Amino acid sequence: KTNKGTDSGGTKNTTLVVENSFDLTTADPGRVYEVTGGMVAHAMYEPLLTFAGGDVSKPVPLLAKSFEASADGKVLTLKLDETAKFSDGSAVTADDVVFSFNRVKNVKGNPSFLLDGVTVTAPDAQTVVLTSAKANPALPYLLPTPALGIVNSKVAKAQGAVDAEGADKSDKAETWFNANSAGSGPYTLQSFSTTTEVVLVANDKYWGTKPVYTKIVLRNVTNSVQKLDVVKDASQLALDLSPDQAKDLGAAVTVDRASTTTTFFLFTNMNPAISPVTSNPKFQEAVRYGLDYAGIMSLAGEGAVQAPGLVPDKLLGALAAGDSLKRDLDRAKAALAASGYSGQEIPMEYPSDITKNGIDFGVLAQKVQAGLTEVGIKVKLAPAPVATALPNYRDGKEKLGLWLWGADYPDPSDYLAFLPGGLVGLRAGWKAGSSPDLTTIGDQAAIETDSGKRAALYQDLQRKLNEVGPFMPLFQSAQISVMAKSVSNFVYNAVWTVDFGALK
Amino acid sequence: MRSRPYLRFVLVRLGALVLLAVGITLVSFILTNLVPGDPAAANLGQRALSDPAIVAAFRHQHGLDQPLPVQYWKYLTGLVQGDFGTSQRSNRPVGDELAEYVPATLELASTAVVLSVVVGVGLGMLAAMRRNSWLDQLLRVVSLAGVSMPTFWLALAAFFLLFYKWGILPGGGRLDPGLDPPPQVTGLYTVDALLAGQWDIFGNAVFHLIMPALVLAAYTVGLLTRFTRASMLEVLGNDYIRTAQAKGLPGRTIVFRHVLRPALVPILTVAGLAFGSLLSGTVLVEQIFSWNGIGQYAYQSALNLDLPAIMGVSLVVAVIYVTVNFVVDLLYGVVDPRVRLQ
Amino acid sequence: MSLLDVSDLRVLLPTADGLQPAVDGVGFTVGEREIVGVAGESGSGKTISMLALLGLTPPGARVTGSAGFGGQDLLALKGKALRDVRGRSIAVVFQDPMTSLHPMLTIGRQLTEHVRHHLGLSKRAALDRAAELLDLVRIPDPRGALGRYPHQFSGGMRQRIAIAMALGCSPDLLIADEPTTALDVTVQAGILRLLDRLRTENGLSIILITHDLGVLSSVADRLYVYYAGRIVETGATSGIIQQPRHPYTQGLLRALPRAEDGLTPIGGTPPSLGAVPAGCAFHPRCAFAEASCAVDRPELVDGLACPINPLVRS
Amino acid sequence: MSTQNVADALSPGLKLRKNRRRVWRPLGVTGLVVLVIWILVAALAPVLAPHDPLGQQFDRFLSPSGAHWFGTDELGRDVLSRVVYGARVTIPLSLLLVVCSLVIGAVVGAAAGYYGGWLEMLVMRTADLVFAFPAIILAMAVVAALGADLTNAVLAIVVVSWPSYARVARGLVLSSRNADYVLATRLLGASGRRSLLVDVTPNVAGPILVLATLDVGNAALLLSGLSFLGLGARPPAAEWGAMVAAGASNFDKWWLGLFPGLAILTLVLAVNFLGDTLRDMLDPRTARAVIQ
Amino acid sequence: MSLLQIEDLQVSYRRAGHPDVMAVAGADLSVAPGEIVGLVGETGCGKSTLARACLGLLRPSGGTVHFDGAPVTPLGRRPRPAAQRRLQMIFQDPFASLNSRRRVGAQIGDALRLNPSPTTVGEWLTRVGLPESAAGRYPHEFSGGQRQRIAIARALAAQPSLIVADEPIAALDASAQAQIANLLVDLARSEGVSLLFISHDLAIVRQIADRTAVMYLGRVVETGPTAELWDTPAHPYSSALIGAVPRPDGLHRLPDELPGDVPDPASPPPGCRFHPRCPVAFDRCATEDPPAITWQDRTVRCLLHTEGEPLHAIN
Ligand SMILES: Nc1ncnc2c1ncn2[C@@H]1O[C@H](COP(=O)(O)OP(=O)(O)OP(=O)(O)O)[C@@H](O)[C@H]1O
Ligand SMILES: Nc1ncnc2c1ncn2[C@@H]1O[C@H](COP(=O)(O)OP(=O)(O)OP(=O)(O)O)[C@@H](O)[C@H]1O
Ligand SMILES: [Mg+2]
Ligand SMILES: [Mg+2]
Repeated sequence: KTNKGTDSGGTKNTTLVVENSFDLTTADPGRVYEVTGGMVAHAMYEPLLTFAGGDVSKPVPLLAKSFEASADGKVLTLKLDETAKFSDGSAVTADDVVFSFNRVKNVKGNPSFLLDGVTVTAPDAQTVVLTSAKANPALPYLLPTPALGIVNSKVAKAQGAVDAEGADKSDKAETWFNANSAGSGPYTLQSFSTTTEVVLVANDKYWGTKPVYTKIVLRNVTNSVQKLDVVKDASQLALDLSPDQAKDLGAAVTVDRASTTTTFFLFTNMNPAISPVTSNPKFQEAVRYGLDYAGIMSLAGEGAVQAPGLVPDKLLGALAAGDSLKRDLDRAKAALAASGYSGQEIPMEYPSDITKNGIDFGVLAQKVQAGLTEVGIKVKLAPAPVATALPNYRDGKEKLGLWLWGADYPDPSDYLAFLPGGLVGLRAGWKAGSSPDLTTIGDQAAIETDSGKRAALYQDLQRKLNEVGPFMPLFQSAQISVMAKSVSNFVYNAVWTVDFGALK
Repeated sequence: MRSRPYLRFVLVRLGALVLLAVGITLVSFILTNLVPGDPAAANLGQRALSDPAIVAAFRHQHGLDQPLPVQYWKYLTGLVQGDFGTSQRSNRPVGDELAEYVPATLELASTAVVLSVVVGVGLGMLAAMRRNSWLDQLLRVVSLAGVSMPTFWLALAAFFLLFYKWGILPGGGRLDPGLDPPPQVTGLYTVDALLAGQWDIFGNAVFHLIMPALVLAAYTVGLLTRFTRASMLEVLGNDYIRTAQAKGLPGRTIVFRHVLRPALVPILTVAGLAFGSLLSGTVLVEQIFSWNGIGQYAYQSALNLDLPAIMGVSLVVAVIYVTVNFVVDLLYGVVDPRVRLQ
Repeated sequence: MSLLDVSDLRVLLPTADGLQPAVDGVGFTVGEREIVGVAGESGSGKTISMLALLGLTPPGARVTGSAGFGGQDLLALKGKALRDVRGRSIAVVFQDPMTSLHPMLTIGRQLTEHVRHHLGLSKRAALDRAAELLDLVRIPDPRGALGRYPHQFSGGMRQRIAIAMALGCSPDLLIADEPTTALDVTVQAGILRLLDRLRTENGLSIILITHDLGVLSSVADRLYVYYAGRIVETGATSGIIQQPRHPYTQGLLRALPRAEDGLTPIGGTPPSLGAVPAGCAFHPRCAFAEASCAVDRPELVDGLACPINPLVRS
Repeated sequence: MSTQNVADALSPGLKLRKNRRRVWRPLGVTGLVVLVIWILVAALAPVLAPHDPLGQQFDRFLSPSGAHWFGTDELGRDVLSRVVYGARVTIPLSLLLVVCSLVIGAVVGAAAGYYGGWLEMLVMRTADLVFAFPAIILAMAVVAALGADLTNAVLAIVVVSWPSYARVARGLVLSSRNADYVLATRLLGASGRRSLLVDVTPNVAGPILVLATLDVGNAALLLSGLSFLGLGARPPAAEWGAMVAAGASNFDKWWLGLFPGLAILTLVLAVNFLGDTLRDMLDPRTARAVIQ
Repeated sequence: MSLLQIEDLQVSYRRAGHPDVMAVAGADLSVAPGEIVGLVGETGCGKSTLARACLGLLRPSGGTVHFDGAPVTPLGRRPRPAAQRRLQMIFQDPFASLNSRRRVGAQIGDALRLNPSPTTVGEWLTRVGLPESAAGRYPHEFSGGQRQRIAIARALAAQPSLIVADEPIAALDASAQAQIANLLVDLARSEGVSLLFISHDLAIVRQIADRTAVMYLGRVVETGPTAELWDTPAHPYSSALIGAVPRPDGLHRLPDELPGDVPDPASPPPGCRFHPRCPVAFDRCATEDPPAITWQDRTVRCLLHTEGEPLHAIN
């Protein structure tokens, strides 16, 4: 019958049942991008560099035993660990790295942007050289991303994987990767379903420390049921409980709360053509100071932090908690009066079907709405499933938008997207050149290689954003992981959530 | 002389089925394409979405860059070869995904149907035999409560009480976690487990089926109870029942041989239709019981505007529905000689 | 010694206004090898009184009186004892041959099930017997007919099959409730001849219910004329037909199309259940009614329930 | 045809016999009373609700007490007030849905039955198609695409629910078109359309009414089901299905889901009690038993 | 000149997946002004089909129906032409021929509104023996006989010159049968309306009809003045029908049996349609379709009779 984790130490010849509301479309490391996919891929495909535990501020060696950036920040040289082996026993070589990275770029999947402007070469079997067009100080922080896990190129090629230009049409390996694995990680794929469960089994040829659990069953379960299951010991690890659900769980389970790199934010459209009202700076001020931050934080729950700026607290260049905005109703009301707002309803769009870290957008939106109502702003909620909401968002047509941004990789450079003309900036109707001042700082920050200076630049950037930008950062949600007492050594990592190989 | 009209009837119905299938694909195609919403947006990451090359690649890969009639024609020609297209969400063939989810739902829905027929017809007979008694009144209230019950609410209540509070039944899923499903033959875990001789798996699968099937059956039990009662009463009022009584046959014989059979005809109809409503009900029930069937699949696909998947699900559900009702029609022939011999 | 001796039969039926008498103290006898005719307008209680004998009244009905049959009182029988009489000693043929046979069971099944139940015959023996009976009622190809269904036969054939079914256990008494009303005259003639033959050849006693006095005139030995749940006149058939004494019987006969005179309907309509007039139930429609008719309820004396006894005939 | 609707099985040519209906029908009366209460609750919501249904003014997750009979929800709103206001969403929308499907279905079905030919063919094949089409999937797709909003949901459901009425209406028109009483009127010189209007309509009305009554319950269930899935009511409106969904994510806060669920149940049950009783009153079988 | 002239009328029913049924297969019949014609025959012989075809409720597949000199047009969606409204019908089932949801007065009123006349609903109700107050009531408040009176009132209110009555008394009680038959005939006579009275009750037809037509399997096999036909039936089928009528004379005479049933009209026997059941059939009957022989005011289709000879009784 079911083998459940026991407290007897040593190697547990056991199964670990993990429950997660799946955000999963593929197990192909060349395409994987979603949260659940990252968890799965990370267990099977080791990257060159990794993060130790939950600390994402410093990349550390994994398949690459050392790495070194050139002074201009454009070239990153890595030396591979010659003991590293794939699950079929063959050694991990630089060719495999070149193949893996080129494939990610050329299949034009969700993660291919990670390697935009980066070329990868292998001077010898143990050396990989990554060359960027511009100084790329963020590159080492990118490499631990699950999508950049290294694939056994011989096996992959045999299954139709292609790394050359045009791979988006010619690569035929995804189906194979959804049923098998060819990485060097502690687990291999036994079965895979994007909606039911994913089963991983320990890689018996693993070159590192053997994992404790021989089998990981990752099941797709809604958060409310996860709670019941973990309390009833029907599962040993639940990953999606909301802060409310995680209250009063009793002594049978351990609760781990960690702040994530996911930032929930509100924006007001800067484009007067889209919204004459919200593009008014006074109106933005009214919103910024009118939001009920305390009320919102009560929803975000224990473990979450109010976001002083867009860059999450775990990352370089994050603002200190003291920089957080406080509600100032008088100021908000005054600003609103000055803005000439005449009481019209403003639709606030948000993705209704997304629940992240147990935070339901619908509930959050209602809280935001209530806060703004107190100021005198009439907000009409306009929820839609992501599929429908995203096009409007992408096209910069939302007057008010409530969204989240999860760090693609743990480096503040990911947040340059919020600048005018940037990916997210445009969504808020913020055209390139609208704020030359900010753009200049952003450009500097992007290529600055000195950590100290980088941090200062990013902090400066965020303070200015908080004054003139259309974004109102709300909070970083808390990852709440609930596990049976039998499970130990759990550490939440913002990039891959949980490292199954490290669990005891 | 006996088989020809019947055969003709079967063939005509099969032809109608094919036409219906084409109609379903057309409707779902038009519908999913008419409404605003961009599948690329739903199925690409935020970063990728802003990269025109990736979006173009996505659109090209799923044929979304072609004119609609061409897309539809390609879909149809693929369908003829058993190809349901490729899911935009998972990039897997929709056919494969359906093959994965349909059996789960079939297992659940058939269990619920069998349950409803047994319980519903039984209760209905009881009510008819004891008509106007307090039992009849009680059954009437109970059956109306069954059809009035919000399925999702009942599911939550059952889950909360039977699993969480009392621990009588297992929670979600088709098997206890950690148990491997039986080797796939039919995709129905119970059947496959039996085929493989895995009794523990069979027991576990049945154990997991009980709660969702009961919840799902609540509506149809109510429906069938009401209909069986009405149908039985209708038959009981017939002259030929009085004839049977006048022949001195025992009550049991009369009920089972003389009353039940004609009463079955409308019951069959309702049972067939009930199967359709069950398929819809699964959307809500599967959600709560983590039952990975087409209900969940449909929900996910609809949210993600995964066109091939939506079309595939609609098609499968429609075909199941039509097939069930087709079988019901054939059963009429078995039950009623007047149908068979005409 | 008569086969069936019913006295003071009362049947109260449940209606919206409570229990109402549908049959109000009737008595009749049926002798061996006798065809007894029961006549009367629709709703006069003919069917109900026969159903009461076999306990087939609708649920909630109350039946009193006595019905001696083979040494036991039918009305006192219950459960298995009653079922053993039904179909075995007393068989019934109902009015509508289109609805009184089960549409989904083969003729063979319907002809044999009660025979096997009552007589314990084997399936084969019962089928043989069924074929014989079908032959007796002149169904062509009796063997083949056993495998067919009622809808494959015409109305007349179905009524013959129903009769064959009734004869299955060789009953002593056959109650035929309007067996020919739904049929054409040509077919009716055949059924009447069949009944007559069964009486003479098989020694069957028959109660023949009908409102067609012409039919009774041709086969019945004795008549009972019902009106509003009571018997108003009884006697030998020829006597009643040729010299009806009760005004109601006279009216019935005059309403029949006969060559001699035109149609002379009885005025008014028969009373409905629960609205039977006091005194003589027929007095509101009676041309000879006197004041006392509205008060005194006439008893059946010397085969006539009419104290006025109008011998005047028009 | 196989894809016959439940409704067809329900109502083959019903006739209302008025004269001797049973006066005391406890279930029907109960249903009517409860329904009237709900309608009153909806109408008088501002008077009855103790608090603002949208006001996030209390502590979150207060369990039921004297101050908050039904407790408070995840945003600190009074659940009782929300349940009361929820009647304003579900009842009118269910009625709207049924009325729309009824009008469309009855007109289309009657026209199909009356004109016959290709029109009938087209209508009935479309009805078959829609019947076979999984309603909730269609509704989900439409709502997903047009945005979560109950009016969109109503639209989507109307698209799939008119055929039951069309079938019944067509069946009744077809059967009454050749009924003796219609032929008699026609022989007197009435036009086909007039006889449809004068002779057929009153006979079709009864069964359609029963069907509609029973359907109000189904509509309420479907709408709240969609809201439960997050595809229905637009927040912050108080809608029962959405409220149950909130309860679903907070299992141990049983009051969140229990009361709105009971609200749906009682409303639908009341409607069904009423519809069932009406059906009995219209049903010839019962009618026969009552008359004889 | 006859008011209604049916010549070689053929009416078929289409049945999906089966051959057509020719329910009326070449029937001839005429009704003169003011005449009452009785049409008798066994169940399924096509009486109702013929009646409906006369009124245009069914479209004939062959032959003609003329009313008042003009062909009867099949009923479409438009109102019937005013001239044809003088041809009315009374149905067999008084429960089905009145709309249970409309007041009696409104239904009779239809006739007056569509065929204007100076009479009133009340007058018509009185004529058929019902109180004027009946107008405000619904059909279910009346007995079968009373309903049939209402139906008669409705038909007469349209001022017809011919009424086709399809078994108008078959569904009624014995006592009501005579009442309704009398009423219908009396009113027809007093209004000068012709009547085509369809019945399988020969005795009634004999009482009321001026002329009787006997129908067998889609054909009219014999017509003639009622008394003559009754006394000297010329067709063996007529003879069998008459012999089968039980006589209420108290003489214990069993009626004569005619073995067999009316054959399925979908596959009629060749030759004379009656020959398989005919007690006096001979070889030619199985192959030759007997022509209509007319002698004075009688017509018969039987090979036992030859053209030009007086018709004789068959017994
Ligand atoms: N099941 C029943 N429930 C209530 N009343 C009934 C029932 N069956 C018959 N009756 C009533 O009982 C009375 C006698 O009915 P019965 O059937 O005996 O009449 P009948 O003489 O056989 O008439 P018919 O010639 O129509 O068969 C009638 O008034 C009838 O309405
Ligand atoms: N709608 C129909 N479709 C197919 N066949 C029909 C239809 N109506 C009648 N028939 C057949 O046509 C033949 C004549 O029927 P019709 O109703 O005219 O007979 P009828 O003489 O009026 O009989 P009855 O005395 O029973 O009223 C019968 O064999 C019948 O089965
Ligand atoms: Mg009777
Ligand atoms: Mg007829």
